[in-house]
Amino acid sequence: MPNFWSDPFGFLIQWFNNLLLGWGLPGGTVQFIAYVVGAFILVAGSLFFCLLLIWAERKIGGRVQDRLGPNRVGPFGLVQAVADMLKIFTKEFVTPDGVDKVVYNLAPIMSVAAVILLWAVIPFTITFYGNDLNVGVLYLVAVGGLADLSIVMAGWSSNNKFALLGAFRAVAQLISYEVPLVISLLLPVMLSGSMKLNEIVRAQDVPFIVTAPIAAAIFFISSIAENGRAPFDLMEAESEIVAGFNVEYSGLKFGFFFVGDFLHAFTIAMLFSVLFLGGWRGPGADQIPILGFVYMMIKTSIMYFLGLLVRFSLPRFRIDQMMNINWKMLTPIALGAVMATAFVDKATANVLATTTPVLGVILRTLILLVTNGMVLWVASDLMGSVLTRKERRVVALEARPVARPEPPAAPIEPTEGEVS
Amino acid sequence: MLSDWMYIGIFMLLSVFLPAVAIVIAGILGPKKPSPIKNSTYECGIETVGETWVQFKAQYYVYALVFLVFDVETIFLYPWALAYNQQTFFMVTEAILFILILLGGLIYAIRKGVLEWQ
Amino acid sequence: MIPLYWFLAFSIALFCIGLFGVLARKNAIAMLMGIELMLNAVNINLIAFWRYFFAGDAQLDPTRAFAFVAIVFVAAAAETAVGLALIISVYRRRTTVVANDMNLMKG
Amino acid sequence: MILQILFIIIAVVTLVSAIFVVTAHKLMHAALWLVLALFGVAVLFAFLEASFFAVVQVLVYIGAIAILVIFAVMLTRRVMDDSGPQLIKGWWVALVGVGALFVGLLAALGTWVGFQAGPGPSPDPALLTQLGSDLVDPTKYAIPFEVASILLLAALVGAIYIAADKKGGKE
Repeated sequence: MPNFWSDPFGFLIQWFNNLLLGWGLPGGTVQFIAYVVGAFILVAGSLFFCLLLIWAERKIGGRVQDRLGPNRVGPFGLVQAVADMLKIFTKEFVTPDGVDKVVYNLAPIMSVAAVILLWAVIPFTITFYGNDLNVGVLYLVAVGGLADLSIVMAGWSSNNKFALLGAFRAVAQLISYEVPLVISLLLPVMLSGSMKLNEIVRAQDVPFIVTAPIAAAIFFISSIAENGRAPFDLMEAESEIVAGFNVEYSGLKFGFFFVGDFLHAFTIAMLFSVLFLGGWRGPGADQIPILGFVYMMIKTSIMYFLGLLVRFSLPRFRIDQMMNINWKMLTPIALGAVMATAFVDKATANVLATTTPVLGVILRTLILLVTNGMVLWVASDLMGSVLTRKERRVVALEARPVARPEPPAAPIEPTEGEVS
Repeated sequence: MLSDWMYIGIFMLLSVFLPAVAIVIAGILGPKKPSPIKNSTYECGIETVGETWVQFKAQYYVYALVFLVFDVETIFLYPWALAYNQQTFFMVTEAILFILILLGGLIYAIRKGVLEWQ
Repeated sequence: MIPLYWFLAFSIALFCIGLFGVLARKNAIAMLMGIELMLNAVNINLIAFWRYFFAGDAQLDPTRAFAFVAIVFVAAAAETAVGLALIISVYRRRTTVVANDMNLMKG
Repeated sequence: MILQILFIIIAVVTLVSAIFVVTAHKLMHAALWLVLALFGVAVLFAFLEASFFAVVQVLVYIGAIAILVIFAVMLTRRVMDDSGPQLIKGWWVALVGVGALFVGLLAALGTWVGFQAGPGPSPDPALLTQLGSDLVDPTKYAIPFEVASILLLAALVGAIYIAADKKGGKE
């Protein structure tokens, strides 16, 4: 039985199980009930946690942009999100004519579910996690793919050409950035030899951000793109298209796309800290799991804050730039990083095996760091030539079909008689 | 292993069910006053022009295509990465060859210019 | 437990539905969807046999089924990619996706 | 017992959505039903304790192939709203033939003695790692592994060649 003070989550889980067993229920039923309760707490918890996230995001966004952010309702405007929630709950659902009812209503639910499902495998502490699936990392990627589907469904069922166009742009972006995401996730799996997220955390004696910095950076960038945040917020680029795939939604259905969005931003930070920053690892976290939770939340908050800084300070990419970044930079670099790491690590493994364990770890870390640096150096050399080769055509001076500029007047020769 | 999936299944049901309940509650709480104007398709306030189902460029299809190929690649690369620590040097070079072949496909796509947004 | 033949019967049913789709649909994309169903039926079959006879027995080389299914996945992906590309290409030239009207080879 | 009930529910849902795939009037609906059918198959993979393929099914089929199909449906949009019948004239011939095949296969299945086998012992969780080693093991599946990549490359190059806009062509 875990100690309550060192491991409240494990204690509560054990206590609950023992309580049910004490009532004389069979073991299978107890497990089932424990699963339902655990899943319910995680799902409902994540949904309500979103309220806090919305407040945090608005507050931090406000401070970044030299505003105050919400500050009227409650202390520091904390209750603002609750008030907004109440408001959105009492909004009317405007369902346009000609929508495909079932698909239309399913899409926002799916977009939230696709994010919440990620929480099922995240290890919060050594003992507190939904489920340590043995294909955890692939599960994360697979669930991410459901978001694409929800966007297609939303765009298509709205019976609106702007929604459809927005949906297709969004999906083109999402599926493009899923490629480097998937490839960069190979490196944690490779270095830890497991797809269980808890095992990956355990394997990070040296956090993977040190041994695989390129993968970490690519994961971070493509996650932001998956989330559809600035500077990759092409899917809701309100100055270019009519807000994207969700124009025909209203009330809470509209809100759910944003619930998914806000929650996703935090989930990304959690995943980053689990996969690359060592999750709950830290001094004393093995003995006192609650400390692990604190470490995890600190790391997550740092990443979350970083994501918000990126969001609120960078301008939007143009869509062709965005696609170029993905296909011509991130994907080849990610592939290159995987290949180089695999090659170098294997090539030096025999040599390192002859040294002492501690020295071996240090040397391996250094070698991998240098390898990553080399990959980046080679890549920047190659990419530089590829990326700069084709500039966008300058159309400013060419004749255009509409709004043709006046033919330039003949240059006025200065004549002798005129004095200006 | 089955119990793991049982949990994921329950989680999946709940993560669909709770938002659905929220939407139903919001539907009950909210007013319901539809009108033809309100329910018309949104098009910046003007009347809908043209057919709804516009045509798309083949561009989108190419992105999905490259994505599909790299997605299928994961079926092979993830088990390989999982077993990386137990492999010999030769086995790793095989996987690198695998990646190189796919990189060739990507380079073809880039050189062909189909990944360029037009 | 679930007997093996449930899975096999399910697989047969799925295969037949897919086959019906391939035979009876006019639209070429719909026919491809039927093929997807058939390939899925095959995969279910492979995995079911793997689970019931090979999974727990290291002597029988349990990864063989995995390698097999992985190849089926690749084949399905390649087939879909090329098939849909062909359909789009034909559609661009003939503005049709009805399989009967695709008679470019007739000359 | 619970497993059996769950299996029946999922099998029925999958088969019904498969039937909708081949009969749906709007092609987009057919594609969405296809997603549901594929998801049902993924759940059955999970039933068979092939976690890896359950996830890969969602990843590849739902995440990629279904999206590809939906894109293709959208690209060939103009004729999709044809109100004409989506089945060929002699569809009932196909139905009879397929029905005969179904019954025949079931009968053939019934004559096979091993069909009532219960599941063997649960697979080793380390099997996936084993697969990873075997895939690159020259004495096992190294050739299929490399051939798969070449097949993917060929599919990619071929499909891009076919689908990409010809230069100078009007589109």
